[in-house]
Amino acid sequence: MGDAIELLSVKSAKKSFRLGGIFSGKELIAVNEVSFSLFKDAPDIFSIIGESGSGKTTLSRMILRLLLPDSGSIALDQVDVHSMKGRKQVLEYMRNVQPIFQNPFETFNPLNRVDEFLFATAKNFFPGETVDQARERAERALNAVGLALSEVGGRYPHELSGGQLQRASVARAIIPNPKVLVADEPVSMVDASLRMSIVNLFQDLKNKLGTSIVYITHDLATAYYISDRIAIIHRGFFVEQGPTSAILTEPRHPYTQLLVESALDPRPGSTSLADGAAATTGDEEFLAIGCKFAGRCPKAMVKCRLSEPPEIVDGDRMVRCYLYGGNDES
Amino acid sequence: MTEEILRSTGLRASYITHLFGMNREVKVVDDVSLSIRKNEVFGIAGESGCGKTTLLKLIAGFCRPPLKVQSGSVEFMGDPGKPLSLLEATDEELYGIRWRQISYIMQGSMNVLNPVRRIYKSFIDFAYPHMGRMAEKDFRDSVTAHLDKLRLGKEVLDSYPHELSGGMRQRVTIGLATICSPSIIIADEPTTALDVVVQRETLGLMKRLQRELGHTIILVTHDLAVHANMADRIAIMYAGTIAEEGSTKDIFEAPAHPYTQHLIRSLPHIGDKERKGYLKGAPPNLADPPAGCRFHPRCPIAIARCAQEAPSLKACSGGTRAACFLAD
Amino acid sequence: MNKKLWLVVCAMVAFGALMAYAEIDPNKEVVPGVKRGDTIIIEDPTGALTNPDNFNLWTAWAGGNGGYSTGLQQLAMDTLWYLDPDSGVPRAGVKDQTWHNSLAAEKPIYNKDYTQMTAKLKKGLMWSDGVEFTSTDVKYTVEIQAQNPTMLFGAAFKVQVKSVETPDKYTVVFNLTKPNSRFHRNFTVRWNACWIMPAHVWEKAVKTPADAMTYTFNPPVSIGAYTLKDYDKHGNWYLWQRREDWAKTSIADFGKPAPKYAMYLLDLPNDKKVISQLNHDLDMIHEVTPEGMIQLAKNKWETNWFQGFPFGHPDPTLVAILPNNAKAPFDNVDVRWALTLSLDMTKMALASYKGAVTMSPILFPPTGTSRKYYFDPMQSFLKDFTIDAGKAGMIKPYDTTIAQKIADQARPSFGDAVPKDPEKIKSMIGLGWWKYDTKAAAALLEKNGFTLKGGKWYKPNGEQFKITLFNWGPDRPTLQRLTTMIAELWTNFGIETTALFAQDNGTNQNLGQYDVYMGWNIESWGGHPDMSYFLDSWSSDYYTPIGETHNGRNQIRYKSAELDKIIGEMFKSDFDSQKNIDLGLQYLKLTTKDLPEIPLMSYNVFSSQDNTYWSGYPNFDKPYANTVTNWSNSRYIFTQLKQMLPPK
Amino acid sequence: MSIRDVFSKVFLKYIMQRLGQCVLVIFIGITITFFIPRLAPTNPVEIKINQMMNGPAKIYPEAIAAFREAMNDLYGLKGTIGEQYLSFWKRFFHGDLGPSIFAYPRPVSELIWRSMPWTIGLLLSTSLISWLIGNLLGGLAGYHSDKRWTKWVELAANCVRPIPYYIFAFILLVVFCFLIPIFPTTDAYARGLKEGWNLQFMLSVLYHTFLPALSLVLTGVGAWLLGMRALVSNIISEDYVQYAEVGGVNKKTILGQYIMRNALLPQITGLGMSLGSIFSGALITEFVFGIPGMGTLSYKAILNFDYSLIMGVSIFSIVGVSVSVLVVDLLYPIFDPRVRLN
Amino acid sequence: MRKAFAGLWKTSGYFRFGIVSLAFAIFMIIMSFFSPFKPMESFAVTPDLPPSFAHLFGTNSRGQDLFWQMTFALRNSLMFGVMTAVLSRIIAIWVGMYAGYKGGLFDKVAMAVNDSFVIMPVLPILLLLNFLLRDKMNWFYMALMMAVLGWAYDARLIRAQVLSLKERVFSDTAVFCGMPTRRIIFKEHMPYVMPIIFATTINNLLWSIGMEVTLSILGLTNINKASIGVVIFWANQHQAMISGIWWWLAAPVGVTVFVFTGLYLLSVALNEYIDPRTRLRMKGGAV
Repeated sequence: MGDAIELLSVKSAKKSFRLGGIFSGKELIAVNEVSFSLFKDAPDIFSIIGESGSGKTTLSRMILRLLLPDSGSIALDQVDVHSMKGRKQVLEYMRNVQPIFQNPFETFNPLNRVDEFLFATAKNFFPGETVDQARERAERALNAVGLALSEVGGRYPHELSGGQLQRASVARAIIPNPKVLVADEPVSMVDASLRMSIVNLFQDLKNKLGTSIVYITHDLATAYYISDRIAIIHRGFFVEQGPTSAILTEPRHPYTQLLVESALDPRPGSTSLADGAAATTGDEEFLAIGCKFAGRCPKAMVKCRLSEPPEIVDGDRMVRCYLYGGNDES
Repeated sequence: MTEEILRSTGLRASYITHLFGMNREVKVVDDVSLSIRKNEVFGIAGESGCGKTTLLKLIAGFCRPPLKVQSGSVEFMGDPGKPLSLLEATDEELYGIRWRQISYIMQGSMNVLNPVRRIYKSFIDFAYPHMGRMAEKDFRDSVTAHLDKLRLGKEVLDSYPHELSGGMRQRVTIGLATICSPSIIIADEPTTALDVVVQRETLGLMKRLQRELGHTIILVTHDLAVHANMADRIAIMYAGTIAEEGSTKDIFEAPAHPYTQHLIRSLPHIGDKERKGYLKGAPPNLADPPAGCRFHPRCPIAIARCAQEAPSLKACSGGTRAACFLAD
Repeated sequence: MNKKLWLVVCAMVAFGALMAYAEIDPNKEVVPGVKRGDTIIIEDPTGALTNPDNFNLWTAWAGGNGGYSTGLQQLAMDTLWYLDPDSGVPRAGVKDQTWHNSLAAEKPIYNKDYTQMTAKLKKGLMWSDGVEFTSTDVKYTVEIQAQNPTMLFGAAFKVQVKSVETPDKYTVVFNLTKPNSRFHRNFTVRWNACWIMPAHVWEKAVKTPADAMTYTFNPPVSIGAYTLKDYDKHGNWYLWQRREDWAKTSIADFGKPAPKYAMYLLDLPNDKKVISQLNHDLDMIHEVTPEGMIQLAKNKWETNWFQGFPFGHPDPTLVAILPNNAKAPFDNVDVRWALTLSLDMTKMALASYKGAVTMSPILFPPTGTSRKYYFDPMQSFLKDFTIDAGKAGMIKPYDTTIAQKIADQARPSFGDAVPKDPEKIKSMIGLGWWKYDTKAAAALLEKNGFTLKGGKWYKPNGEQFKITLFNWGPDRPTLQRLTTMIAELWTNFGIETTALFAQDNGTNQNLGQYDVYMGWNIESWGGHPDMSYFLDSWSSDYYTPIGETHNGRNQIRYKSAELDKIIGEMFKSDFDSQKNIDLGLQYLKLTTKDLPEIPLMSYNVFSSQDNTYWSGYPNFDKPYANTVTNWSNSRYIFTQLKQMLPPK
Repeated sequence: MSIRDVFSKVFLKYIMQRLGQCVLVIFIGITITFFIPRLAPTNPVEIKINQMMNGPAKIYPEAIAAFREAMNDLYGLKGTIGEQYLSFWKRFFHGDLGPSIFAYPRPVSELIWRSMPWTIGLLLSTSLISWLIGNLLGGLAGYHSDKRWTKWVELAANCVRPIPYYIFAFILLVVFCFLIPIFPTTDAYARGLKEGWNLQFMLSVLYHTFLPALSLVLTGVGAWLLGMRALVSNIISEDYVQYAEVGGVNKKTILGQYIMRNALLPQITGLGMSLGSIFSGALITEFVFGIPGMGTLSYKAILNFDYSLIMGVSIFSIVGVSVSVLVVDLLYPIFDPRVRLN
Repeated sequence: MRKAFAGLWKTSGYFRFGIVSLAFAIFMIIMSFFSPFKPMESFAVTPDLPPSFAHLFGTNSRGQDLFWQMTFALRNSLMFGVMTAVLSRIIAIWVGMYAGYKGGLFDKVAMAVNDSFVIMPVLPILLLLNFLLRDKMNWFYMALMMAVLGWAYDARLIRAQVLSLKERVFSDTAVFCGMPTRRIIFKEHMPYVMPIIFATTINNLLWSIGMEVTLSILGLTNINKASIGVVIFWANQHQAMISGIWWWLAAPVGVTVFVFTGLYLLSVALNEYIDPRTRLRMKGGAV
């Protein structure tokens, strides 16, 4: 895989915010030296798993160029997003990278008809084309997600169900034939009965259209269900990364273990609700020195609290934990 | 069969709005009869907009325009032999049972606490009047002790809601709802906005408190995984009606209603990569629900009768009661 | 609403009602310790003062700020002579009642070539601090001002006076720089003059001449019959108290001033002064709108100058239209006449004063003694006066029927107050004015190459003839109405006229960059036919071309060799001589032909008096003084008043 | 919130930032008001000279040049406009606003200090009263929106809201000073009373300023009431209010602590703005009722084209608004605990 | 549109009142074109007549029929108000929306200028400008001046709204639709800003007419041109109040109050209607 050509590469991306406001302000690093790549001609569903406040949304916004990284780089086809200037280059980027947002009811302007967004996308990315051609593109995209223009056309967002909207949102995103879709919690606001239709759709897109998908979620079950590779993000760090099934069935990092343990199994009585480790208590963890998880980690050592553990790479898996190595002197 | 504590019979309610001469009626609860027993966790599952929250409010005796009850009743059997009809009770009667008998955990822990009021003040507002003639100092001590059970330090009392994390806030609202040891706690999506770790922790605390204090929990969530691990009995709601009802075990093992069947089958879990099917279509618009069985337009096994007649709950072989003509 | 709130509101209303109920009670206090029955309350139109603590009315800026007519110049200041604008207080053995030797013992004495003036002073007059008034005071007053040209009379004294000598305590000799038969004007009050300073007070405070500019003269040491008792820090009112030794002031010539206290109120908008007088809280109103006058005149206790229509006291001031004589086309006498003939006096009279006007066809105020000296003698000239109106032929523009027309039209508003006797109407409204003859006016314009297209006049050069008409601003409502009417009349005639109202359009006027403005620059002594009071300023010596700031004289930029000759002779003739009057008539004839300004009417002041607490005010039948309260001459009124309701 | 928190570096930085912004805005505002009158073709000395030539005291032509010179010198009108601007700031930093032109030689600051108490007294009290009444009524009306009386209150407020305040001033003046003359028409207090903090004087001021205050309160109440009502009707559907209602929390507590307390937050910012703007006075009310406040002063300043005084009045107004907005911003965290963190 | 009107008419008393007063205002404006008199022509009718059928609002002391004069006055004042409101809306919308959306340096500079305008003492500056420019002053300049002084606070409100809209997900969607900024601002965001624009327009209209009246009462406007303020000015000049000619003040005050209140209530009713939340609810978007 290492020889493959990188399509989208995130290299040591870092973004920090100022926490708090007037009276107490601390700098916190929302995304810290995160790296991963998607490759050309190897469509892939890459899951990023994290709880709220783990930095996953910041990361997705950086990939989408809605935020620029403080340091490190995000590059599409070797072109850094920082160097993109002007409408033309930005359009070119968006032609390749498109988003799916969390809440389908908020994805579309509630006051405008849903199909307007589809037509606008078709018109803006294929400027020379006629209105009929734009309609055709919209229709094709809708068909690809299992909808038809006759279902969606002329209707306002509230007239459609969450599942329909989320599929329309995917349809809009695939109109310019993007190589990468960035989906941030795409099913968390969708009803249970419709959730699987979206998840299945992603798989179909990967398989049929060859689109790579960055799937960001906190739901381990669906991540396991569809993704090929997975990264666990905790307080800005990728703490574990590798093939999905390996990582979720044999988690190495204590945090991943906690997550897997906490995920409720939908088979009656199969999850122990007995008190586990304490949940996080807000943003303090961000400010910890050393391993951010050390405060809650049942296996924490002294050095965990002193310095950040390094990335330990083992085959196709990476884990950021002293339990699996790391220089004792550092 | 354990003693019944709350019962709704044939409850029908709608939101009625008038806007610039246009009247709209949204039939959000349609003929719901439930019977809730002492000391159980009763789960109500359903998708967004299916009337769960409205049903809960009615059960709590909280009915405000534009919500209007058309028929049916809700009776609270707190005082044996003297059921109180919550929808007809006077303000004083309701005030008498609020928090002492029935408390409520609202959806969205982010916003249910007054942002400009310290946590302790909220305890004073909600619970202190129900504590008899307790001195305020003693009350504070008891709140501190209670919060300790929820693993919240006493500094929380002097904090403002926004200073707490989502999990802490949810635990505060749980503490608020349980401090008076009420007979019934109505919990509306108590863990929906929480992360997995916090969710499990919160549910664990609720379960433990319920065991210790012995109250009834009516738990509403769309997440069947939560029901699977929390509830003793479950009612599945679809578009304002109860589709199926039964013990958790029965529901998960032998769902009778096609909707329930679908829900259970489509649940993914770690270690399972089998491709799941999904239901076509979308839940109906309650302002204009389909005639007959409200599920029939999406039902894979619908027959002609489903479009004309609404089925009522009937006992099925799996041990559940389902509203389906074809269930056995 | 909350019961308590209601109670509070009711209590406040009741409290208010109690405090303000308008009742006649001589014992109520105007200010603590001063009873209403002892006090005369007078309006001063100055407006609230911004510098109420400054009593130095010799500095120029005191003119607008420190206040001068707050009672200060009326009751506390004095100078050598007074000349009443009306007929003066009757005194036994005095023939010329309008003239009063005030601080002086006799009239000014000039040497033969008018290069020296001697003033003899009265003996035994006292300043309010007990020091005697002497020639030193007069000498100091002249010399300190001559050293400060920006003091009010500084420049005048610097230019006109070579030296002042005081041969003895009661004689002052002024050596003049050049012959000047009117030097005494500086010390002769019409409405004010150079007030005499108490040298002993000033010398102490003023160390260098420049100190005189900033010295506030507070508290003012008085040479009049009253001293300052109290005043408002916001400059809204001043309270004066009669001196115990009032007999040692010049006013004693007329008797004892009746009011023990006099209060001047400075900041009364029109509505409020009427309401105040209706509530008997204001005895003398300086000036009110015609409408306010009508309201007040409905009450028996109220008096005014005419004791009825047309109410107002005609000031010796001529309201006129002042064209810019140096700017085309107003430099053309035919245009000025055309502008005159396109004015309808009836409408102007109704619009401005509801008909209560005293009009004048000639450039002199139709008031005081002027009818005798000038208006009657001019009648035959005016009736025969013709102008060459081109196509319309030779026309006689004088119209003697206008007064009757105005009276007829004023009757609906004033009812029977308007007299029916034609002679009386003429004496009130005026003998005549110029015809409303738009045909002749049009002919005059056409004669000069103007053309009428689509109802609008165009100048010979093809531009549209438009006029911007300035007025003196909103504090003189009648003038403002008049201006609006004139603009309307000219616009109807085809000359598009915009009336502009400004407190002051200083720069435009000063630089001569204006068309026409409404106001006055002709004021007479009123009680004396001498014209020097205004005429010297018309000398072409003061002519300034457009674009240069004029020097406060000859604002209309008029140049006439003939007039210069008249002015020159006037300053070489005696004040009281027949020759002076003849020169006046010559001036009137010249300016009728040349019409450098369009005369309109006297500035009528609707002053109104309440007879409840005091009575005996001057009026048309007893014209012993001007009723206008801010003139210094109004001090005479105090001696003629009768207390009606003495407090217990 | 401990003292250390208050003086944390971030807070100081925030204050500095906010102060800097405030100073910048004041600087721009003052600069604009400095240049507007000076770009005009008119100049106060000529107006003054003209006034005196037309006025009762005629000056002699010989004196005019000297006069002009002397006055230009006194009023600081010498030099180019740039030099004047620089010397303005120089004087400004010495706390000197220069002498007034029309009230020469009285300093501008003295004139302002004398007018200020009136304006502040009248407007501060009416602003606060109308804010209190308006918010109270608005809160009640929003909370009891189904009751009949709230509809009337709302209708009244809606009708009063667009009416300019001076219309009320006129109507009140006619009714209570002329038709039923129970209130005085002139002066801000009874003549002869000395200004001071004694009961008699205060009562007199209260009595004399009752009508103007009433006219201002009437219009003020309407605006606050409607604002508050709208805020309350939004807040009433907030989760925490609904939760308190479900929880059977005392109605008074809900109204006071849950609804009003939260709805008041934006109104506090509004109050800051309106308190700031009182420095420019209520011109027509002052004009109609004869109150010697800032409105009257600025009107006079303009009629007399008194550069220095115009500047003085404007500076007070500009600084007043900016500072009160700044103060409200800095105090806001006290009212809204959320701001302390975010 | 018609349905909306009927619905509003049926349910909203404010709307009915507003429409009635708007109709009245329009009637007056139309009547001004049929006036038998010039707006400020003096002594065209008998002075000082109380209201009657011949003279609906009576006649004043200057011999003008107040009804006909008010038709011109209302027309001029409203024209002026609309002109000011439109001009200041152009500035406010442009600055508010671009500053809010673009952010960055443009936002910083725009807001510094904006803050400066917010804190400027409007009345003194207006008085001053009127005083200075009086012979060059006309309605358009005056409207422009008021617009320049009256946009700032509204721009701030609009900016705040745009800032919150920018945070909404559909704005990001619009960006990824490849929409140009202009289209996002005017197509996607405008409907949400409309209620603010609408409410501030009416407020600005009322404010500017009120300012004109203030200036007129002080005699600082062109008092030869009929406007509401000028009618009041002349009534004061003639002491109508104490002369018992109450109708001279009652006409402008009554018309002002009626039309102002009507327009305001109309805006309240319409604003509720054009509020996106209402629109959504009417379409059945949310319960």
